[in-house]
Amino acid sequence: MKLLKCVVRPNALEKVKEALSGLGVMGMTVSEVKGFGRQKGHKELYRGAEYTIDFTPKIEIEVVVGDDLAEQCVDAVREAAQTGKIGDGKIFMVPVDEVVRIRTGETGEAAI
Amino acid sequence: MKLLKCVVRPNALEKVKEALSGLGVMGMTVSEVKGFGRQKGHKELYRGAEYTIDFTPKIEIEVVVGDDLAEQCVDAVREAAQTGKIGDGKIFMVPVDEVVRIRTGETGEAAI
Amino acid sequence: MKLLKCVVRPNALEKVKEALSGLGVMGMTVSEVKGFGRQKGHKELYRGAEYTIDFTPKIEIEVVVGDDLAEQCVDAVREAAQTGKIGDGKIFMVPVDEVVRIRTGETGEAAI
Amino acid sequence: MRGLLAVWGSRLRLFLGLCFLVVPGAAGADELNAGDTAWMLTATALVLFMTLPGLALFYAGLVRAKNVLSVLMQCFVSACAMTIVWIGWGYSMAFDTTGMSEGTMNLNSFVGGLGKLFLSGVGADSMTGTIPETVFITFQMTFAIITPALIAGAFAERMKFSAMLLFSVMWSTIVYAPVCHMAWSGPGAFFWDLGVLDFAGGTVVHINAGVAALVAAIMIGKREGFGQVPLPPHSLTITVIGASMLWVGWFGFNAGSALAANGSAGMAMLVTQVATAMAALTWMAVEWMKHGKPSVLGIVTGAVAGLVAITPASGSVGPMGALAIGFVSGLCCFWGATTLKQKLGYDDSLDAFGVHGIGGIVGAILTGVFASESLGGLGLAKESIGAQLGAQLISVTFTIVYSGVLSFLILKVVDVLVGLRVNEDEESQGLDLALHSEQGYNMEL
Amino acid sequence: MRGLLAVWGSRLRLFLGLCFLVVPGAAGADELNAGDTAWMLTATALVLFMTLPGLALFYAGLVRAKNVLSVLMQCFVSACAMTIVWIGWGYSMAFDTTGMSEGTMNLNSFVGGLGKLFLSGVGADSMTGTIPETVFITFQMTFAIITPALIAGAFAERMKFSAMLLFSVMWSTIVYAPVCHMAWSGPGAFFWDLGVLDFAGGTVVHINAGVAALVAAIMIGKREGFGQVPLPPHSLTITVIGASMLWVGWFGFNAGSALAANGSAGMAMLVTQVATAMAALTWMAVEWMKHGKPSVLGIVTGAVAGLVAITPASGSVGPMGALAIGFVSGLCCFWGATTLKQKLGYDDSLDAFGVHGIGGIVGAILTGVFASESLGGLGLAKESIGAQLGAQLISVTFTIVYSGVLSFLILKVVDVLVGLRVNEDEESQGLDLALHSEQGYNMEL
Amino acid sequence: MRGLLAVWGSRLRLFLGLCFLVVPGAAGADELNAGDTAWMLTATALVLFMTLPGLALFYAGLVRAKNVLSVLMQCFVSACAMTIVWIGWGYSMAFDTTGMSEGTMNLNSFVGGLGKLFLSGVGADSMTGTIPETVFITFQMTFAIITPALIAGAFAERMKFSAMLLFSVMWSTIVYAPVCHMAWSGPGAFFWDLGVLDFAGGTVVHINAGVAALVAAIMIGKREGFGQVPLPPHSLTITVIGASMLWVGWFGFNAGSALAANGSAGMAMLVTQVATAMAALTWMAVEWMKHGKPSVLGIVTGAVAGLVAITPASGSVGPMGALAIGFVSGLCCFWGATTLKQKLGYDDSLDAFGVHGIGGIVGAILTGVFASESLGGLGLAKESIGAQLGAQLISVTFTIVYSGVLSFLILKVVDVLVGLRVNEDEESQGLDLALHSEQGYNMEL
Ligand SMILES: Nc1ncnc2c1ncn2[C@@H]1O[C@H](COP(=O)(O)OP(=O)(O)O)[C@@H](O)[C@H]1O
Ligand SMILES: Nc1ncnc2c1ncn2[C@@H]1O[C@H](COP(=O)(O)OP(=O)(O)O)[C@@H](O)[C@H]1O
Ligand SMILES: Nc1ncnc2c1ncn2[C@@H]1O[C@H](COP(=O)(O)OP(=O)(O)O)[C@@H](O)[C@H]1O
Repeated sequence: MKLLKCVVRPNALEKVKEALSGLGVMGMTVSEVKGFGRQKGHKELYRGAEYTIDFTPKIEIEVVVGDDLAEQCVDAVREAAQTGKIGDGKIFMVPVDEVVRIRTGETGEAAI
Repeated sequence: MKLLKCVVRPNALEKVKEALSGLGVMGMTVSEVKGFGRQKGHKELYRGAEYTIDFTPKIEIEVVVGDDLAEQCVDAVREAAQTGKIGDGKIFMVPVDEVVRIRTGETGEAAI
Repeated sequence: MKLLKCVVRPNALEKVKEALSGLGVMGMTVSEVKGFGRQKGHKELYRGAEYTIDFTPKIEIEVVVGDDLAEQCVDAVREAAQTGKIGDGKIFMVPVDEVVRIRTGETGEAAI
Repeated sequence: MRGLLAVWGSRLRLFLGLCFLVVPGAAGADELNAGDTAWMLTATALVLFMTLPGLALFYAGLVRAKNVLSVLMQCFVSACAMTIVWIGWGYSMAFDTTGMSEGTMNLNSFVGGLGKLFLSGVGADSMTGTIPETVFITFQMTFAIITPALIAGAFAERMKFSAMLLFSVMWSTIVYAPVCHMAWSGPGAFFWDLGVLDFAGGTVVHINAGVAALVAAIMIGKREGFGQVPLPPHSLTITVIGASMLWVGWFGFNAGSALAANGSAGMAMLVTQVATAMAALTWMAVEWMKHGKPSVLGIVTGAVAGLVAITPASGSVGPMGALAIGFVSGLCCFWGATTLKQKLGYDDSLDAFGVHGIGGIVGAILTGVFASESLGGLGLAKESIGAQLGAQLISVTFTIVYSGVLSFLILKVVDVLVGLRVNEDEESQGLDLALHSEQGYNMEL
Repeated sequence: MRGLLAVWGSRLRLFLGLCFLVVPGAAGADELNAGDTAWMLTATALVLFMTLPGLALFYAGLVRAKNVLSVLMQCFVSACAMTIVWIGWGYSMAFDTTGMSEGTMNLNSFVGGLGKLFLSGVGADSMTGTIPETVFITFQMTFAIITPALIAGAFAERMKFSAMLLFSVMWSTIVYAPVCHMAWSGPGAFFWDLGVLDFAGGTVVHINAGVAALVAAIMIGKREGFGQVPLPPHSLTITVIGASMLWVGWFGFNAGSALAANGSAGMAMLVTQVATAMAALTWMAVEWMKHGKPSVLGIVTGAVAGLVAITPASGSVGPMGALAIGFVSGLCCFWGATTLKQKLGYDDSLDAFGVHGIGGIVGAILTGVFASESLGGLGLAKESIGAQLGAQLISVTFTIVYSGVLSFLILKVVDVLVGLRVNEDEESQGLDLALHSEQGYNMEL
Repeated sequence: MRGLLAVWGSRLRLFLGLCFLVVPGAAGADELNAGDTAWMLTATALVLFMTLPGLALFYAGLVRAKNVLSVLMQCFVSACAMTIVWIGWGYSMAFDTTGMSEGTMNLNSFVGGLGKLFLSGVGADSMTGTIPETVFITFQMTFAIITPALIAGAFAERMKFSAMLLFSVMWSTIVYAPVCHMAWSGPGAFFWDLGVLDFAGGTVVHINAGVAALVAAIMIGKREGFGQVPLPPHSLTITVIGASMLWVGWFGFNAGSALAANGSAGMAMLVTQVATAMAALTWMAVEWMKHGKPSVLGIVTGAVAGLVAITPASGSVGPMGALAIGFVSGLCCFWGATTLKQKLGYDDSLDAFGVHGIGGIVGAILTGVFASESLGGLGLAKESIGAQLGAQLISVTFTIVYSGVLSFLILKVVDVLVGLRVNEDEESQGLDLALHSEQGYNMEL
């Protein structure tokens, strides 16, 4: 199984969620993060003191899927989150040894 | 070593923390996340505009443990976080290549 | 490729960011987390009700780098985030199978 | 009809809250009443409080966190810019009575003269009725401040700041000051001579602003994502604070419109309280029945609807009339802010039209009914409910058309000059950062 | 004792803030004083401000973020529902003086008649003393609004909204209006004839609400997790805003209870300020000594304790008496909200009893001491401190028993009708979503 | 010069807002005016509202989230402690007129006697002019409260709570009360006899506090990270709420300084509004031109700058003078809070000096210009603008030196006694947890 960590723009969340659901993915876990990268940040100004904020708000979607579905999911996320402008984000694929569903104790792909 | 990513209900945090401590785990890292899954979300209503919010608040506990302790920890978390109702969450076990304690520079299991 | 999960003190973020940038790292993803560990938390008191809060605010910096750069990055983070006092945090190194840049579809090290 | 007017002339003074005491010559003769002055100083502070921070918070809580400051900024700049407009020319255009004569329709029935430009001739001892003219000027100024600020609810989260500022200055000059003049400047003014009852500004303030809001919402177009993704309020806590301040401040608005600390002010305060409570409970009940749950946003919006609707009536109706007005306005504004808006599909972001426009119209009309002594009111200005309703309808219709057409034209001009709307990137980034280089919240420790 | 009463009769008028001027017949004869009316219009706005948004925020900041709206909603609906109750029957039950006669104990010593149902007979020119009756009605209404809202602090975070609403309506009818009548409706009323001093409502408002709160807290049971997991305030910032507004608004409460802009009002304002400051500093000092640090929640709670305790005394004591009352109430309420609550183990979520109940009792008793001219007060209503204390104790005890028993019965009835408490899932989800389908905060951009 | 003084003596009474009516003996003879009293009760509430929650929020929004409570706490404790100081000895030191005689310079030209310690001799019927002395005492107390609270802006986010408290008590005793006495206690007082115009406290409050703030900022040193990492406001929403409340409350400050509900109060309110609006717009315009965008923090800071600058002038200038004062203060305070601060490199965290110090100086000087009838003012106190400017400059310079030197000495003493600054760990953890064991926000559900 694979854990896909998808860092995307905040307003892409809805689309990515739907794209993954379309592939039969039943669950995911989302968190608000701040991204630093090629995309430049913004300036803030408070009584003459200028701050450059390098971070831009991003959403990280973590989703664990079976090995067979992983590639498809990557493509789906990419399609849903792509605008072509700098700052679209990344997908990191990390190996997962085991998954447990807390409610039932099921493990492996059955637990996803 | 293994990284256990445990997505649980917010009010399970306390119990999970104690369960892990009970096994000798000395540290963990916690973040607030939003979960999407079989558990259904809720409705919000603002001046006649109805929103369905699919996400439910969850807590993600990340804990890195030695290989030998991993199984025990999974069981402990499962026991502490289980209510039997949909939405109890998951445990994802991810391999870890190396751990470093920043303060001392120790590495490996000694650093956990 | 490796995913470095660096849990550090909030006020170390700026330095760590600069240290990594110095090594040519182009991006990273940051989130606010609560850490539990050897460092003790604090007390809060509300109308005679005393709460012990075990968690301390931490920052988790996730950065994916090529295998060759991983060691150097670990050292750089360690140096930037070290104060020598309990609570400096950890670095967890996790293997990454694949990286995709959403904007261009590039994969592998080129995508980082 | 002139003869009849004479008959109830003295009553009318009471009904219209002595608003026409700005009669030059006669004014200076009145003696200062410290009690009346004390109340009007307070009422002025209360009405300013309605805008800053009242309305600012009511609106600010309803937008997304990335636009909170832009809304606060619009209300704040309104307070500043309208102050200058008012002392510069607004007050003169609204309350200078040169050329007016009871029963004569001329240009000065519609707009005041320029005799008081930059408050020329106003000193510390100038009087308006029993209070210093300075207090009257400042009290009326607070009305001129809140009215354009109300409109801002319609185009929240997408209008350029420069456009909003330009629009407000032009609108308050060309729309607000004349309508204010027609209603409140005394014998010879258009609405006044018609015998229209508008104690505290149902027409002048709420219909006027509500209609402009509708026009603006349609012209500027919907917010990105409207109807597709949730655009929920970022902090109803803040909205409740704002609504509460509006309620309290409205005592200054309505009871202050008596321009004195007397029985008329007392009754205005009582009926304001009653109508507000009733409208809030009505909205709550309807929502509870329709959606199964009463909501906080519902009950506070209902309260504002009641406040709006009782405004024109607050010098003319009794507590039972207030109950009725509260009930009807609760129903109608609920319909306006939910059903009507959804049906017509415009994006009046914060329901400036649904609440102020609809509420103002309901109030103006029902004032013509419940002012009748037979219904517990303090008396009509005209011979019958029918005749009064006629006068009310004329003023309502006139204001809708006048404000509608001119707001449209002003927006067209502003669009040409600076453009109305921010671009897509700015809208998605949020107006706070895009227009003001600031963030509303920065909760890191 | 009748003879003695006559002797100090005229003084008493001053002490009790002219509250009994609602004597029919005589009332109409008084002439309107614009200064008094100006102050009472303002005081009314200030007391409404205490509930909306004052108390609403004070309480809302203290609950968890998931329940913030439920608390705001309870305060808001209180303001609305009590308004209707008050004009419907509450005012009549409290202030109609039919059948009352000084020194005669009959049914009307405990509750007013029904002669003023739906404000029948009240017009814009009806007078209460030197102010319009409409102003008196609205001023008193704001007291009727805040009292049930205070109780809500006891059952926060777990009571059904419907239950709270039903309870409030019944309680204000059956408990508040009668106790208000006994204290403030003039000669012939129970407390009045006893010579009880309760200038602004220590007994009527605070003991009354505090005891009901204690009963409610016990009956509804503890919050899930109480005593096991932290249930910390979600925003002390909001609580401080609320406390500050309570402080400022309380000037209307206490100095307004003089019903005039006179020396009595001035002294009431001064002693209110002094007692509040002293109680706040006392709480701070005790906490600093006991826990090593002074806390914000501590100092603001101390301030509220002082405000509560000076309430009954504000027309009777001098600045030095106020210092003493502030000091003692700071101590006692600290003990009530910390030690006592922990010992007895009930979950009075926001310390409605610990602060208002205890503070009200302390204030009512000490009024009987520091009103004495020998202690810098403005004079007792009875011949000696002992006698005055006796009267005070009777009223305190009576109110505790009356409010305690009836609150219990009303809650039982409400429990049968709609159930008092939300279910476990609703409580853990939070009342905002569960009962109102809304969230207090939505900080995503 | 004595002869001249006599000539304009009666005018001066008007200009200086009747502040010197505290002449013993004569005072008791005046009759209570209910209208004046009504306004002054209200004004007192408004000025308290400026500190709690106004200033508290204005400042609290500007600090980081980890220090929000520490700022609220400082403002709150100021309100409490200054109340006790004021009734204990402050009022006596400021307004006891023993030993004063017009034209005679002696110790009592600089500080009041001790005849009113613990308000001895003050009863419910003591009078100050046409209002109860209790009201005058409380009104002036609110000024004594806000002044040390203003200083807290300079050392926010790093001062020990104990040090702040100690400093405030000493400062208000040794610095505030005497300067207040020199300006407002009547014939025989230092500034008074010079013919200085300071209607509502430009010198007494703002220069006094602003200079102390500068000294404190320099002595306590910069915040950790100042100039290196961003230290942005944690909630401009809160700051805007606070600024709005300051604006509204300032009507009490300035118009209340007339001590009556009269034409002087009316004009004070009007010019306050005008100068504030103008200064806000000026700041906005400058920022817009200089940085390309107008900011919320900018416009509200500009408003406060205008409020500060019009304070001394509010009884002496007309609307056009107010426009000018607003414009100049907007410019100068912008320069003070941005350029000057950066150049000199001190860390006046919340610009207490940049806004109150600079604004106060600008206002005090311009009062000497625009009070002239030739410039639309209400009249100078001295024979010419030049002479008036001389008097103004003397009072400004004296106050700068007096406050500067004594603030320095007091801070030295406090440093020895308890230490001024928290340690590094406490500063980085945040003062809320470190000093008060509390957190401002706890948003978990
Ligand atoms: N090496 C990295 N490790 C972790 N996160 C990264 C890395 N590089 C980029 N990111 C994340 O991806 C986001 C987008 O990256 P950026 O370089 O701005 O644009 P793009 O992906 O279009 O090249 C960043 O904001 C950051 O959150
Ligand atoms: N495939 C997945 N990848 C990542 N997180 C998941 C996945 N499936 C579920 N989750 C997380 O687990 C939570 C609980 O899942 P859900 O399907 O609602 O209930 P259950 O685990 O009881 O079957 C979700 O809210 C989500 O945060
Ligand atoms: N086993 C672990 N798994 C995940 N996170 C950990 C673990 N141990 C420590 N941490 C994180 O590292 C932080 C610092 O650890 P702590 O034990 O307090 O100090 P130190 O790293 O100096 O020994 C913790 O607050 C926690 O966020």
